[in-house]
Amino acid sequence: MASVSVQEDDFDIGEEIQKLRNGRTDVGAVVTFTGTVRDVGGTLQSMTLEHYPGMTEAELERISLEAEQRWPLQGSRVIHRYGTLEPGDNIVLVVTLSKHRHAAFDAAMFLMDFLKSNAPFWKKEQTGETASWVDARETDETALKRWQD
Amino acid sequence: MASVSVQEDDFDIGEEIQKLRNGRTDVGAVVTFTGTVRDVGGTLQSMTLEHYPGMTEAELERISLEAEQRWPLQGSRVIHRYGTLEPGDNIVLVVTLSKHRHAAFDAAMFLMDFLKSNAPFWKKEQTGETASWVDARETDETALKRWQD
Amino acid sequence: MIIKYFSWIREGVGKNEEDIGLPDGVSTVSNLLDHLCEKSAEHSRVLKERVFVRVAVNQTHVDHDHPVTDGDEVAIFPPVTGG
Amino acid sequence: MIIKYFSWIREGVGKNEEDIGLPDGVSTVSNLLDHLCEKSAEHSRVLKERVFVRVAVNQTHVDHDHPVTDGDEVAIFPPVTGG
Repeated sequence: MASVSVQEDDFDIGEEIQKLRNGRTDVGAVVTFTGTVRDVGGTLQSMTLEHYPGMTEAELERISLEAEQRWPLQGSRVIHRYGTLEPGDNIVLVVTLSKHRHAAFDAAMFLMDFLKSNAPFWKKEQTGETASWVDARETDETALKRWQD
Repeated sequence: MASVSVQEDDFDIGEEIQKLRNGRTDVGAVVTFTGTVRDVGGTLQSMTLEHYPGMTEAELERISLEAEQRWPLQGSRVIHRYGTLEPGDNIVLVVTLSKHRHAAFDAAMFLMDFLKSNAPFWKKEQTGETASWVDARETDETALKRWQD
Repeated sequence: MIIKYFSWIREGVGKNEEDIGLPDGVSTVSNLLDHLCEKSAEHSRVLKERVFVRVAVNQTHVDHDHPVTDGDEVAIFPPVTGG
Repeated sequence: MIIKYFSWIREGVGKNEEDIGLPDGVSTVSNLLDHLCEKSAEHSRVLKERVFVRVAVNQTHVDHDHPVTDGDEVAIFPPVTGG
Protein backbone atom coordinates (compact mmCIF):
# COMPACT_ATOMS: atom_id res chain seq x y z
CA MET A 1 0.00 0.00 0.00
CA ALA A 2 2.96 2.29 0.61
CA SER A 3 3.99 4.14 -2.51
CA VAL A 4 6.91 6.53 -2.85
CA SER A 5 8.28 8.61 -5.71
CA VAL A 6 11.35 10.80 -6.04
CA GLN A 7 10.89 13.01 -9.07
CA GLU A 8 11.67 16.33 -10.73
CA ASP A 9 8.08 16.83 -11.88
CA ASP A 10 5.38 18.58 -9.91
CA PHE A 11 2.42 16.62 -8.48
CA ASP A 12 -1.31 17.18 -8.32
CA ILE A 13 -2.74 16.63 -4.83
CA GLY A 14 -6.30 15.83 -5.92
CA GLU A 15 -5.04 13.33 -8.50
CA GLU A 16 -2.76 11.62 -5.97
CA ILE A 17 -5.61 11.26 -3.47
CA GLN A 18 -7.87 9.82 -6.15
CA LYS A 19 -5.26 7.27 -7.28
CA LEU A 20 -4.57 6.21 -3.70
CA ARG A 21 -8.28 5.84 -2.80
CA ASN A 22 -8.89 3.98 -6.05
CA GLY A 23 -12.68 3.98 -5.62
CA ARG A 24 -12.65 2.49 -2.12
CA THR A 25 -15.63 3.35 0.08
CA ASP A 26 -14.23 2.12 3.41
CA VAL A 27 -11.91 5.12 3.85
CA GLY A 28 -13.08 7.72 6.39
CA ALA A 29 -10.13 10.09 6.67
CA VAL A 30 -7.67 11.52 4.16
CA VAL A 31 -4.80 13.70 5.39
CA THR A 32 -2.36 15.48 3.11
CA PHE A 33 0.74 17.46 3.92
CA THR A 34 2.35 19.60 1.24
CA GLY A 35 5.68 21.30 1.84
CA THR A 36 6.36 24.28 -0.39
CA VAL A 37 9.33 26.53 -1.18
CA ARG A 38 8.99 29.40 1.27
CA ASP A 39 10.41 32.82 0.58
CA VAL A 40 10.22 34.61 3.92
CA GLY A 41 12.27 37.69 3.09
CA GLY A 42 11.11 38.16 -0.49
CA THR A 43 14.67 37.67 -1.75
CA LEU A 44 14.80 33.96 -2.59
CA GLN A 45 15.34 33.30 -6.29
CA SER A 46 15.36 29.53 -6.29
CA MET A 47 16.04 26.45 -4.23
CA THR A 48 17.94 23.44 -5.50
CA LEU A 49 17.36 20.05 -3.93
CA GLU A 50 20.18 17.53 -4.15
CA HIS A 51 19.52 13.93 -3.12
CA TYR A 52 21.13 10.50 -2.96
CA PRO A 53 19.51 8.41 -5.71
CA GLY A 54 18.81 4.89 -4.52
CA MET A 55 19.08 5.61 -0.82
CA THR A 56 16.34 8.28 -1.01
CA GLU A 57 13.77 5.81 -2.34
CA ALA A 58 14.93 3.15 0.14
CA GLU A 59 14.59 5.52 3.11
CA LEU A 60 11.16 6.77 2.06
CA GLU A 61 9.94 3.20 1.64
CA ARG A 62 11.35 2.17 5.01
CA ILE A 63 9.65 5.13 6.73
CA SER A 64 6.34 4.41 4.94
CA LEU A 65 6.38 0.76 5.99
CA GLU A 66 7.14 1.78 9.56
CA ALA A 67 4.10 4.13 9.49
CA GLU A 68 1.88 1.34 8.15
CA GLN A 69 3.03 -0.94 10.95
CA ARG A 70 2.32 1.67 13.62
CA TRP A 71 -1.11 2.83 12.42
CA PRO A 72 -4.05 1.09 10.71
CA LEU A 73 -3.60 2.84 7.36
CA GLN A 74 -5.50 2.04 4.20
CA GLY A 75 -2.75 3.52 2.07
CA SER A 76 0.04 6.08 2.04
CA ARG A 77 1.85 8.07 -0.60
CA VAL A 78 5.06 10.07 -0.42
CA ILE A 79 6.37 12.20 -3.27
CA HIS A 80 9.54 14.25 -2.92
CA ARG A 81 10.86 16.47 -5.69
CA TYR A 82 14.49 17.28 -6.48
CA GLY A 83 16.17 19.76 -8.81
CA THR A 84 15.66 23.51 -8.98
CA LEU A 85 12.39 24.92 -7.64
CA GLU A 86 11.00 28.44 -7.28
CA PRO A 87 9.26 30.16 -4.36
CA GLY A 88 5.76 28.71 -3.95
CA ASP A 89 6.62 25.45 -5.74
CA ASN A 90 5.70 22.13 -4.17
CA ILE A 91 8.56 20.17 -2.59
CA VAL A 92 6.99 17.22 -0.83
CA LEU A 93 3.61 15.52 -0.56
CA VAL A 94 2.46 13.02 2.05
CA VAL A 95 -1.00 11.45 1.84
CA THR A 96 -2.44 9.01 4.39
CA LEU A 97 -5.76 7.14 4.30
CA SER A 98 -7.42 5.56 7.31
CA LYS A 99 -10.81 4.70 8.74
CA HIS A 100 -10.20 7.19 11.56
CA ARG A 101 -8.82 10.69 11.57
CA HIS A 102 -6.33 10.36 14.41
CA ALA A 103 -4.47 7.51 12.69
CA ALA A 104 -4.34 9.46 9.42
CA PHE A 105 -3.07 12.62 11.17
CA ASP A 106 -0.52 10.84 13.35
CA ALA A 107 0.87 8.79 10.46
CA ALA A 108 1.24 11.91 8.25
CA MET A 109 3.08 13.77 11.04
CA PHE A 110 5.30 10.76 11.69
CA LEU A 111 6.15 10.46 7.98
CA MET A 112 7.09 14.14 7.79
CA ASP A 113 9.13 14.08 11.03
CA PHE A 114 11.14 11.07 9.87
CA LEU A 115 11.48 12.30 6.31
CA LYS A 116 12.85 15.64 7.58
CA SER A 117 15.57 13.93 9.62
CA ASN A 118 16.32 10.80 7.58
CA ALA A 119 15.61 11.25 3.87
CA PRO A 120 18.88 12.19 2.14
CA PHE A 121 17.96 15.56 0.66
CA TRP A 122 19.90 18.80 0.89
CA LYS A 123 18.54 22.25 0.05
CA LYS A 124 20.60 25.06 -1.44
CA GLU A 125 19.08 28.52 -1.62
CA GLN A 126 19.95 31.05 -4.32
CA THR A 127 19.50 34.65 -3.12
CA GLY A 128 20.88 37.34 -5.40
CA GLU A 129 24.53 36.46 -6.07
CA THR A 130 24.71 34.12 -3.08
CA ALA A 131 24.02 30.39 -2.98
CA SER A 132 23.99 28.81 0.47
CA TRP A 133 23.14 25.41 1.90
CA VAL A 134 20.22 25.38 4.33
CA ASP A 135 21.18 24.42 7.89
CA ALA A 136 19.51 21.46 9.56
CA ARG A 137 17.08 22.52 12.28
CA GLU A 138 17.46 21.12 15.74
CA THR A 139 13.68 21.20 16.15
CA ASP A 140 13.44 18.47 13.52
CA GLU A 141 15.55 16.18 15.70
CA THR A 142 13.35 17.09 18.68
CA ALA A 143 10.23 16.30 16.66
CA LEU A 144 11.52 12.76 16.12
CA LYS A 145 11.85 12.07 19.81
CA ARG A 146 8.12 12.06 20.48
CA TRP A 147 7.70 8.90 18.39
CA GLN A 148 10.25 7.00 20.47
CA ASP A 149 8.09 5.67 23.30
CA MET B 1 -8.19 34.69 6.83
CA ALA B 2 -10.63 32.15 8.23
CA SER B 3 -13.18 31.06 5.66
CA VAL B 4 -16.04 28.64 6.24
CA SER B 5 -18.77 27.23 3.99
CA VAL B 6 -21.75 24.99 4.69
CA GLN B 7 -22.98 23.63 1.39
CA GLU B 8 -24.68 20.77 -0.44
CA ASP B 9 -22.15 20.80 -3.28
CA ASP B 10 -18.95 18.81 -3.38
CA PHE B 11 -15.56 20.54 -3.16
CA ASP B 12 -12.25 20.21 -5.00
CA ILE B 13 -9.28 19.97 -2.63
CA GLY B 14 -6.67 21.26 -5.10
CA GLU B 15 -8.86 24.22 -6.02
CA GLU B 16 -9.49 25.11 -2.37
CA ILE B 17 -5.76 25.04 -1.58
CA GLN B 18 -5.02 27.22 -4.58
CA LYS B 19 -7.67 29.80 -3.62
CA LEU B 20 -6.46 29.90 -0.04
CA ARG B 21 -2.77 30.29 -1.03
CA ASN B 22 -3.70 32.93 -3.57
CA GLY B 23 -0.20 33.06 -5.09
CA ARG B 24 1.57 33.64 -1.76
CA THR B 25 5.20 32.47 -1.60
CA ASP B 26 5.69 32.74 2.18
CA VAL B 27 3.69 29.57 2.94
CA GLY B 28 5.79 26.53 3.87
CA ALA B 29 3.21 23.97 4.97
CA VAL B 30 -0.25 23.04 3.72
CA VAL B 31 -2.28 20.45 5.63
CA THR B 32 -5.65 19.13 4.47
CA PHE B 33 -8.08 16.81 6.18
CA THR B 34 -10.93 15.29 4.21
CA GLY B 35 -13.62 13.28 5.93
CA THR B 36 -15.53 10.89 3.67
CA VAL B 37 -18.63 8.71 3.92
CA ARG B 38 -17.34 5.36 5.09
CA ASP B 39 -19.13 2.11 4.37
CA VAL B 40 -17.45 -0.40 6.65
CA GLY B 41 -19.82 -3.34 6.21
CA GLY B 42 -20.57 -2.84 2.52
CA THR B 43 -24.27 -2.28 3.30
CA LEU B 44 -24.56 1.51 3.57
CA GLN B 45 -26.78 3.03 0.89
CA SER B 46 -26.57 6.68 1.83
CA MET B 47 -25.97 9.10 4.65
CA THR B 48 -28.04 12.20 5.25
CA LEU B 49 -26.56 15.14 7.13
CA GLU B 50 -28.94 17.44 8.95
CA HIS B 51 -27.64 20.72 10.37
CA TYR B 52 -28.73 23.88 12.15
CA PRO B 53 -28.52 26.69 9.57
CA GLY B 54 -27.12 29.84 11.08
CA MET B 55 -25.58 28.22 14.13
CA THR B 56 -23.48 25.88 11.98
CA GLU B 57 -21.73 28.74 10.21
CA ALA B 58 -21.34 30.64 13.49
CA GLU B 59 -19.74 27.63 15.22
CA LEU B 60 -17.36 26.90 12.36
CA GLU B 61 -16.29 30.56 12.29
CA ARG B 62 -15.79 30.63 16.04
CA ILE B 63 -13.65 27.45 15.92
CA SER B 64 -11.62 28.80 12.97
CA LEU B 65 -10.89 32.08 14.76
CA GLU B 66 -9.87 30.16 17.87
CA ALA B 67 -7.41 28.11 15.75
CA GLU B 68 -5.97 31.27 14.23
CA GLN B 69 -5.45 32.72 17.69
CA ARG B 70 -3.68 29.59 18.93
CA TRP B 71 -1.36 29.00 15.98
CA PRO B 72 0.47 31.29 13.52
CA LEU B 73 -1.66 30.37 10.51
CA GLN B 74 -1.51 32.05 7.13
CA GLY B 75 -5.04 30.96 6.33
CA SER B 76 -7.64 28.32 7.05
CA ARG B 77 -10.65 26.93 5.26
CA VAL B 78 -13.48 24.73 6.50
CA ILE B 79 -16.16 23.29 4.21
CA HIS B 80 -18.89 21.01 5.58
CA ARG B 81 -21.53 19.46 3.37
CA TYR B 82 -25.12 18.63 4.29
CA GLY B 83 -27.87 16.69 2.53
CA THR B 84 -27.77 13.14 1.23
CA LEU B 85 -24.36 11.65 0.39
CA GLU B 86 -23.19 8.26 -0.86
CA PRO B 87 -20.35 6.00 0.31
CA GLY B 88 -17.03 7.53 -0.71
CA ASP B 89 -18.44 11.05 -0.97
CA ASN B 90 -16.65 13.94 0.70
CA ILE B 91 -18.25 15.26 3.91
CA VAL B 92 -15.83 17.79 5.34
CA LEU B 93 -12.64 19.59 4.32
CA VAL B 94 -10.20 21.44 6.56
CA VAL B 95 -7.20 23.25 5.06
CA THR B 96 -4.54 25.06 7.09
CA LEU B 97 -1.57 27.11 5.85
CA SER B 98 1.45 28.01 7.94
CA LYS B 99 5.14 28.70 7.68
CA HIS B 100 5.84 25.57 9.75
CA ARG B 101 4.40 22.08 9.56
CA HIS B 102 3.67 21.55 13.24
CA ALA B 103 1.38 24.61 13.41
CA ALA B 104 -0.45 23.52 10.26
CA PHE B 105 -0.90 19.94 11.56
CA ASP B 106 -1.95 20.96 15.08
CA ALA B 107 -4.43 23.56 13.84
CA ALA B 108 -6.03 21.08 11.41
CA MET B 109 -6.39 18.47 14.19
CA PHE B 110 -7.81 21.07 16.56
CA LEU B 111 -10.35 22.22 13.95
CA MET B 112 -11.49 18.64 13.36
CA ASP B 113 -11.68 17.78 17.06
CA PHE B 114 -13.80 20.84 17.82
CA LEU B 115 -15.91 20.49 14.72
CA LYS B 116 -16.72 16.88 15.62
CA SER B 117 -17.96 17.85 19.09
CA ASN B 118 -19.40 21.32 18.53
CA ALA B 119 -20.62 21.84 14.97
CA PRO B 120 -24.38 21.15 14.91
CA PHE B 121 -24.53 18.31 12.37
CA TRP B 122 -26.30 14.98 12.73
CA LYS B 123 -25.77 11.95 10.50
CA LYS B 124 -28.46 9.45 9.57
CA GLU B 125 -27.45 6.25 7.82
CA GLN B 126 -29.68 4.41 5.36
CA THR B 127 -28.94 0.67 5.26
CA GLY B 128 -31.43 -1.48 3.37
CA GLU B 129 -34.87 -0.67 4.78
CA THR B 130 -33.44 0.83 7.96
CA ALA B 131 -32.54 4.45 8.62
CA SER B 132 -30.73 5.14 11.89
CA TRP B 133 -29.07 8.13 13.52
CA VAL B 134 -25.33 7.77 14.13
CA ASP B 135 -24.38 7.76 17.83
CA ALA B 136 -21.91 10.32 19.14
CA ARG B 137 -18.56 8.77 19.96
CA GLU B 138 -17.08 9.27 23.38
CA THR B 139 -13.60 9.34 21.83
CA ASP B 140 -14.54 12.64 20.19
CA GLU B 141 -15.14 14.19 23.61
CA THR B 142 -11.84 12.73 24.81
CA ALA B 143 -10.07 14.17 21.79
CA LEU B 144 -11.21 17.64 22.82
CA LYS B 145 -9.66 17.40 26.25
CA ARG B 146 -6.09 17.49 24.99
CA TRP B 147 -6.55 21.08 23.79
CA GLN B 148 -7.62 22.25 27.24
CA ASP B 149 -4.27 23.00 28.86
CA MET C 1 -39.65 31.96 22.35
CA ILE C 2 -38.82 29.76 19.37
CA ILE C 3 -37.92 26.15 20.19
CA LYS C 4 -36.09 24.27 17.41
CA TYR C 5 -35.60 20.50 17.40
CA PHE C 6 -33.01 18.47 15.48
CA SER C 7 -32.18 14.87 14.60
CA TRP C 8 -34.03 12.13 16.52
CA ILE C 9 -35.37 14.66 19.03
CA ARG C 10 -37.04 16.48 16.11
CA GLU C 11 -38.45 13.17 14.85
CA GLY C 12 -39.62 12.18 18.34
CA VAL C 13 -41.35 15.48 19.05
CA GLY C 14 -42.81 15.36 15.55
CA LYS C 15 -42.07 18.97 14.60
CA ASN C 16 -39.12 21.10 13.48
CA GLU C 17 -39.96 23.99 15.77
CA GLU C 18 -42.65 25.53 17.93
CA ASP C 19 -43.27 29.07 19.16
CA ILE C 20 -44.26 29.27 22.83
CA GLY C 21 -44.54 32.10 25.34
CA LEU C 22 -42.14 31.91 28.28
CA PRO C 23 -44.07 29.68 30.72
CA ASP C 24 -44.54 30.71 34.37
CA GLY C 25 -41.71 29.57 36.63
CA VAL C 26 -39.31 28.86 33.75
CA SER C 27 -36.00 30.72 34.10
CA THR C 28 -33.42 28.12 33.02
CA VAL C 29 -32.91 25.55 30.28
CA SER C 30 -33.57 22.84 32.87
CA ASN C 31 -36.94 24.42 33.83
CA LEU C 32 -37.82 24.67 30.15
CA LEU C 33 -37.04 20.98 29.53
CA ASP C 34 -39.25 20.05 32.53
CA HIS C 35 -42.04 22.17 31.10
CA LEU C 36 -41.71 20.65 27.62
CA CYS C 37 -41.80 17.11 29.07
CA GLU C 38 -45.25 17.94 30.45
CA LYS C 39 -46.56 19.11 27.07
CA SER C 40 -46.97 15.65 25.52
CA ALA C 41 -45.91 12.02 25.74
CA GLU C 42 -43.85 12.58 22.56
CA HIS C 43 -41.89 15.43 24.13
CA SER C 44 -41.37 13.46 27.31
CA ARG C 45 -40.13 10.34 25.55
CA VAL C 46 -37.18 12.09 23.83
CA LEU C 47 -36.43 14.78 26.44
CA LYS C 48 -36.62 12.91 29.72
CA GLU C 49 -33.13 11.36 29.49
CA ARG C 50 -31.26 14.63 29.99
CA VAL C 51 -27.83 13.08 29.38
CA PHE C 52 -28.68 12.84 25.65
CA VAL C 53 -30.14 16.35 25.46
CA ARG C 54 -27.96 19.22 24.25
CA VAL C 55 -29.18 22.81 24.11
CA ALA C 56 -28.15 25.99 22.32
CA VAL C 57 -29.58 29.37 23.29
CA ASN C 58 -29.38 31.96 20.55
CA GLN C 59 -27.13 29.61 18.56
CA THR C 60 -24.57 29.12 21.33
CA HIS C 61 -24.04 25.81 23.19
CA VAL C 62 -25.10 26.18 26.85
CA ASP C 63 -25.40 24.04 29.96
CA HIS C 64 -28.77 23.09 31.39
CA ASP C 65 -28.48 25.72 34.13
CA HIS C 66 -28.22 28.53 31.58
CA PRO C 67 -30.97 31.18 31.85
CA VAL C 68 -33.69 31.50 29.22
CA THR C 69 -35.84 34.54 28.55
CA ASP C 70 -38.72 35.29 26.24
CA GLY C 71 -37.48 36.07 22.75
CA ASP C 72 -34.65 33.50 22.95
CA GLU C 73 -34.10 31.02 20.13
CA VAL C 74 -33.68 27.72 21.97
CA ALA C 75 -32.46 24.67 20.04
CA ILE C 76 -32.72 21.16 21.48
CA PHE C 77 -30.80 18.26 19.96
CA PRO C 78 -28.81 15.08 20.69
CA PRO C 79 -24.98 15.09 20.77
CA VAL C 80 -23.66 16.22 17.38
CA THR C 81 -22.14 13.73 14.90
CA GLY C 82 -20.74 15.78 12.03
CA GLY C 83 -17.26 15.81 10.54
CA MET D 1 35.10 0.90 -1.76
CA ILE D 2 33.04 3.71 -3.28
CA ILE D 3 32.90 6.94 -1.29
CA LYS D 4 30.08 9.31 -2.26
CA TYR D 5 29.89 12.92 -1.11
CA PHE D 6 26.85 15.18 -0.94
CA SER D 7 25.94 18.83 -0.38
CA TRP D 8 28.66 21.15 0.98
CA ILE D 9 30.87 18.16 1.81
CA ARG D 10 30.78 17.24 -1.90
CA GLU D 11 31.61 20.83 -2.83
CA GLY D 12 34.40 20.99 -0.23
CA VAL D 13 36.04 17.74 -1.30
CA GLY D 14 35.62 18.82 -4.92
CA LYS D 15 34.27 15.51 -6.23
CA ASN D 16 31.02 13.53 -6.24
CA GLU D 17 32.68 10.24 -5.45
CA GLU D 18 35.96 8.38 -5.34
CA ASP D 19 36.86 4.71 -5.48
CA ILE D 20 39.50 3.67 -2.94
CA GLY D 21 40.79 0.34 -1.69
CA LEU D 22 40.14 -0.36 2.00
CA PRO D 23 43.16 1.32 3.66
CA ASP D 24 45.28 -0.53 6.24
CA GLY D 25 43.99 -0.18 9.77
CA VAL D 26 40.55 1.05 8.70
CA SER D 27 37.71 -1.02 10.14
CA THR D 28 35.12 1.58 11.18
CA VAL D 29 33.51 4.71 9.77
CA SER D 30 35.54 6.72 12.27
CA ASN D 31 38.83 5.19 11.04
CA LEU D 32 37.78 5.90 7.47
CA LEU D 33 37.04 9.57 8.24
CA ASP D 34 40.47 9.88 9.91
CA HIS D 35 42.06 8.35 6.79
CA LEU D 36 40.18 10.67 4.42
CA CYS D 37 41.20 13.74 6.46
CA GLU D 38 44.83 12.83 5.73
CA LYS D 39 44.23 12.62 1.97
CA SER D 40 44.07 16.36 1.33
CA ALA D 41 43.50 19.73 2.94
CA GLU D 42 40.12 19.85 1.14
CA HIS D 43 38.98 16.58 2.70
CA SER D 44 40.20 17.66 6.12
CA ARG D 45 38.47 21.04 6.00
CA VAL D 46 34.96 19.59 5.58
CA LEU D 47 35.39 16.28 7.46
CA LYS D 48 37.29 17.29 10.58
CA GLU D 49 34.24 18.62 12.48
CA ARG D 50 32.65 15.23 13.02
CA VAL D 51 29.47 16.66 14.56
CA PHE D 52 28.43 17.85 11.07
CA VAL D 53 29.36 14.60 9.34
CA ARG D 54 26.67 11.98 8.70
CA VAL D 55 27.42 8.63 7.10
CA ALA D 56 25.47 5.92 5.33
CA VAL D 57 26.95 2.51 4.60
CA ASN D 58 25.24 0.66 1.76
CA GLN D 59 22.49 3.28 1.80
CA THR D 60 21.63 2.92 5.47
CA HIS D 61 22.30 5.61 8.11
CA VAL D 62 25.00 4.43 10.54
CA ASP D 63 26.92 5.77 13.56
CA HIS D 64 30.62 6.55 13.34
CA ASP D 65 31.53 3.31 15.12
CA HIS D 66 29.86 1.20 12.41
CA PRO D 67 32.20 -1.25 10.63
CA VAL D 68 33.27 -0.71 7.01
CA THR D 69 34.62 -3.37 4.68
CA ASP D 70 35.95 -3.34 1.14
CA GLY D 71 33.12 -3.32 -1.37
CA ASP D 72 30.92 -1.07 0.81
CA GLU D 73 29.24 1.98 -0.65
CA VAL D 74 29.97 4.70 1.89
CA ALA D 75 28.17 8.05 1.63
CA ILE D 76 29.34 11.10 3.56
CA PHE D 77 27.11 14.15 3.94
CA PRO D 78 25.96 16.92 6.30
CA PRO D 79 22.66 16.65 8.25
CA VAL D 80 19.79 16.31 5.78
CA THR D 81 17.43 19.22 5.07
CA GLY D 82 14.68 17.84 2.84
CA GLY D 83 10.93 17.95 3.30
